[in-house]
Amino acid sequence: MSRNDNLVQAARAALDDAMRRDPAVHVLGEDVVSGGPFALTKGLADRHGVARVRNTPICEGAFIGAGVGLALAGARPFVDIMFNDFMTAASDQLFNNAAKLHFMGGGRYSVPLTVWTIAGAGTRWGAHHSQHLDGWFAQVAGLKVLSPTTPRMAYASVTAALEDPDPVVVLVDRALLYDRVALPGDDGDPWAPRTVRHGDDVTVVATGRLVHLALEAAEQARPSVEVIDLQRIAPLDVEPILASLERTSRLVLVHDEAACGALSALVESAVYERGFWLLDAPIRRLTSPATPVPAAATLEDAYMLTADDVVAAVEAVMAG
Amino acid sequence: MTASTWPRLERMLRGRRFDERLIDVRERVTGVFHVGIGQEATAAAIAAVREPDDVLMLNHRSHQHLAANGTDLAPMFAEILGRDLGPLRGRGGTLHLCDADRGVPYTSSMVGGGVPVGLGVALAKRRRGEPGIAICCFGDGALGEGVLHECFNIARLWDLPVLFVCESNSAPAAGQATASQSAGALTDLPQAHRVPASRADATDPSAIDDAVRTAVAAIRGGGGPRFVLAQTAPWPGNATFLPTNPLGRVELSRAERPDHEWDAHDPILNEVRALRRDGADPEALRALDARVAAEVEDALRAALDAPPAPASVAFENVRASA
Amino acid sequence: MTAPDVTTAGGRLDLDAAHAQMSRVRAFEEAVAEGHRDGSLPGLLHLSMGAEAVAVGLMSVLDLERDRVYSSHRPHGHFLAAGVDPRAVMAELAGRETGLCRGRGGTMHLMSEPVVMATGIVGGTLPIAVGHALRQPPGAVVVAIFGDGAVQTGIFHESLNLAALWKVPVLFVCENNGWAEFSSREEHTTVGGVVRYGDLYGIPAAEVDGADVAAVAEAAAELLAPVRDGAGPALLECHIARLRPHYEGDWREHRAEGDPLVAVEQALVARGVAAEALAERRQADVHEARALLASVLADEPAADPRHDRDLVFARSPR
Amino acid sequence: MSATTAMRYHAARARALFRELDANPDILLLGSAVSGPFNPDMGLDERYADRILWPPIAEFAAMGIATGASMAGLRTLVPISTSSFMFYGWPAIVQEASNVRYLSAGRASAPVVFHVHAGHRRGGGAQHEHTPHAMLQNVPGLRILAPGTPAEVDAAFHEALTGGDPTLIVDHLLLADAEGPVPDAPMRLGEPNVVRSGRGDLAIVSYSLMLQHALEAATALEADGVSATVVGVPCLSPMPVDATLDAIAGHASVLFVDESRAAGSPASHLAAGLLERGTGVRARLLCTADAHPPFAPHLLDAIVPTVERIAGAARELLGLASATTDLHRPSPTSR
Repeated sequence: MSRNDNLVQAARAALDDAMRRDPAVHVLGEDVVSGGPFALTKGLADRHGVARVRNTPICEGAFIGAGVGLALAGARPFVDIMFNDFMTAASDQLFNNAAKLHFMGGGRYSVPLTVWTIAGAGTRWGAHHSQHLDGWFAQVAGLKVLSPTTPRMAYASVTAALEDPDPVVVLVDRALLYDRVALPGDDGDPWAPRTVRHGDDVTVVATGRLVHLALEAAEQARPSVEVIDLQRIAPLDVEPILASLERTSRLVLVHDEAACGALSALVESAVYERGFWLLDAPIRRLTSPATPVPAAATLEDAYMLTADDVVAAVEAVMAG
Repeated sequence: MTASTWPRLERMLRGRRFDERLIDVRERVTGVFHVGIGQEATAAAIAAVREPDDVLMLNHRSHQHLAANGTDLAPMFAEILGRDLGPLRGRGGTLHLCDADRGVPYTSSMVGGGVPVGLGVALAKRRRGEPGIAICCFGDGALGEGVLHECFNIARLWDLPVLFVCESNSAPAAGQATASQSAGALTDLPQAHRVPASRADATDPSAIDDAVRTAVAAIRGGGGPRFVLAQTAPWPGNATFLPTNPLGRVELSRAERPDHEWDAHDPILNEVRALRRDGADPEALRALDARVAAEVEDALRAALDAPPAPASVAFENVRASA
Repeated sequence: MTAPDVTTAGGRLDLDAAHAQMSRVRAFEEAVAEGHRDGSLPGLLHLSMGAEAVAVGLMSVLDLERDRVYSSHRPHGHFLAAGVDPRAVMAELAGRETGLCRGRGGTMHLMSEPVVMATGIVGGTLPIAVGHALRQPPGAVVVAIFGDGAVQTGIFHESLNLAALWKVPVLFVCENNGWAEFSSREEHTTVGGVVRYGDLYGIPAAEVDGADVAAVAEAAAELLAPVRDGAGPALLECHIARLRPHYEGDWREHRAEGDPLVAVEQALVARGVAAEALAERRQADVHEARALLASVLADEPAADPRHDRDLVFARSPR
Repeated sequence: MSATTAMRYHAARARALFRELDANPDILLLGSAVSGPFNPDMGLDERYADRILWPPIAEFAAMGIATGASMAGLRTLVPISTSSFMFYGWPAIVQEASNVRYLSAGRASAPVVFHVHAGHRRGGGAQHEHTPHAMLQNVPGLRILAPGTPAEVDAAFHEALTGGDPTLIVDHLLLADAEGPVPDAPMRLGEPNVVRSGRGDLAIVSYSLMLQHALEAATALEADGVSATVVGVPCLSPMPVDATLDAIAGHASVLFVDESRAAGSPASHLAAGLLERGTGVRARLLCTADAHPPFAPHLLDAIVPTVERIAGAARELLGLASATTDLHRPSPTSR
């Protein structure tokens, strides 16, 4: 990847390098030969041949299933699901097969499948193209989920996913697709949560676009704010959060998903159970409202969390 | 829609002029949108046979259907522009346009997602002895989804009053129906489940009109489901991610003096040619076009002037009870 | 049954050896049914009695080193006919650590080579077989076995279309027993035959009496030749009888004719084999299968729950 | 309190379904596996054959059709014997049924009812013993009812078949023989249901089968001198978090028990609510371990909240027992 690649270009470079290194890497998806709607796979078919970069009809169940078969046959498939909303049509193959085969086979088989998808509101596309469903994937034992927030981490996440023996969903926030902003720890481990801003009063844990939003809020808020980029949605690792709470003892969780059944509820109950005595104030949780995503600009803007929301939460948690 | 000497042409022009003006203001559209340019004849054919008790399940390419059906154009523009005047007050946008008073309760933009729902409405009507059929519209891409086959099978098994309309703008490829469908022809798919299927050149308004009329008559006569393949030529403006209008506004004069190769496949120009052959006065045709264009202009003006809905609207209609 | 032996891709089918294999498969499932009734083999069990000729006939024409097979929720016959160790399969059904999948998978999730996996979801393995075939070395094929209930699912059509589009070496084999779970085929579709769907996608298809092991072997061999040469997928419909209810313990009584064991025994007797010898073999196999179950229950260690955690991922994240 | 009759769970379910079928001729069933494969047959097919259609195995189509029919005057009930079979029809329940009211500005609604048997039924294995309701709790517009007593299942069928929203009834095969009083007039499920009142030292909150396990554990805890309150939360969406927390206010310790995995489970949502109140109550979450349901029964017992494990967790919470090195105490991070 080159220094000023945006997130999609960096991910494409990682995929290209992996295909050059390992002939077992295959790409499947709708319109991947021409590059797809976000140009993620542009040029790969010309360089690596249409045998390894295959267009599919619109049948998500079938081509995620085909990815599982390729993985069982020793390939390393990279399947592009245009929007995580369309994962509903592939849920049987993803939840019932990809996630379970290692276990159901007594540990003797693995499914090195990578699924790339895009989540999140912000482009006025309405209820079927703007959801954030990472909370679902955290539900299913056997799935790993990475959510890179910078170009370099997108390169590292795609590379790590393609080398991993288990099914990995790389879920990228739509708002970051063409973003170039780097963050501290970009050369670190894509599997581990990272501290992107040190502070002493409040710990803010965020994912996706909200990491950048939290940093913006941290500049405006009076208290000294520490920001942690979760990076790995599943299986969840709360150790770094507990370590941070040793110092700040106040926690704000920021996540782009409806409140009930959300990933943030999991983080909160995990911290509560194992770090209750570290807390000086109740944890604050910022999530999207429990409604479908509206399309109109004014309504969608009201639906989405803003930096001001984070500032308000940080100052409220300081008040105890 | 006022009584018109040429209702079919007016239905098509409403859709065409709407989409052309929408592309003109494309930067004002706050999200993705699709247009139905080139597919207006199928919409007009369906609108002509639709009865008040029928349900119409559309998809993400719905403007030409709603316009042909007589839906008020101002709320349509407003919804696409995210304004309060829209049927969903901006919550749905172009992907979820609806008109409950004209048989479109809601619209799904999941490929094939609305088709089984249409079958369910048909099932309820038949069991409750109520009039009405379901008309399910989808693109040829949807035939890759297994749910379409599940629906062909069940519609035939339970003899449901359903018209499947496949609007295909794809060309056959390598001896297959399309690049992504290995069957010999798209009509083979419903026929494999014993659903009678016909194919019509939907660039010729009278051809697709006959095919739809024949199929709907058989369904209303209790003959069970039917499938009509409406084949059109791909319109160049859809090549880019958001539609543009590379061929410019279609003046009716291009019926005699085509500017582009695609003009031979334009259903509106073909209709004008047919009407001119039957002695239609060109002045009267221009007057009709001008009236429709004025209606579209007023509608666009009203939509652009409409305010965005208050944020509280985003929380309405989520549940029946709190 | 005229042709005593069948010249197949895998060489001449030895009818007597076929009977021996079919008898062992039937005996294994008789013992399993008894184990389920007396509570020693719990769980949701779907037996394949009535499909033995398809399993044995099919495996006799496959290259069990390079070809791969994907099974359904009636998997026992496929795994045993492919030579998977019966003790490991029985231990898996009994939830033992030495089971084929260490007690984690059970009857609906057996996994091995060459039969890669069974499934608990109707049609679940069809797209996986298509994907696997993309990576098969030249000349090797993947066989996807499914019941006629799967034919009405969307995933069946998505998979056939994909296989035909990509011209992958898959032989789709339908065990058509005329039932889907608890209702007959007519209640599920107006389309009786399955072969018709091969024509739909331009896939060569044939149907055969699934109770006749030689006919199954011959039909499979004929369809497999072009598949091995890269001509794309093929579809074989085997008409069979379902001799047991949908699952063991189902209260709906269920009887049907067309037992493949009876068919192959009649063919052998017609060629001079003593009927008593065949009956003795059947009896001996049932005895052996009961002994196998008893010894597994007595000697194999129960699966150890402590390993569950580290079986979720192949590489546990830090 | 209206007059009640003591009944078994499966009998209460049959009576409720037959009552609703008789009350409304427009109720149509797509399939008849309401009692599920292992439970005593309720005679549904014989009594109401003309009110049942049996679709082929095509869940996306069947669930979509039921959605459409419910928009046009029929009351459709789709019995799906095993909850994981819903994944094939996931778009129908998540993208279509739950969105119809919102995407029609209230002009249309789809009060379809999906009925599944979820949770650990033993011997089903990894693809037959799911708890998908935890995921669906995150779908706006969908009502989820998870009855745990005969009275609650009676009310669930009434509310689902007369309410205005698409509803998922999460049933459980192993609840069939649970006994309890069933009122003549169906109770309301939108509120927490206190099924046992204790002195105030411990409250156990749960739903579905785990509610029965909690009652058994409460009885066992009497021997330790503990008088536990047991509260059921039959409505998982919209979940009455505040009303439930009010119902257990004043209890020194609270144990939330849930058969789902902890990640995003109904129990973790309740625990989060309790935490946000910052009342300093000692609380604990007991969920199924972050692992697949193994086929072998004794393996399954190693990962699920059994009666013993619930009682053990309660003793631990009350300081009556040291923290057991119970390997399968679920923690959200798997090692």
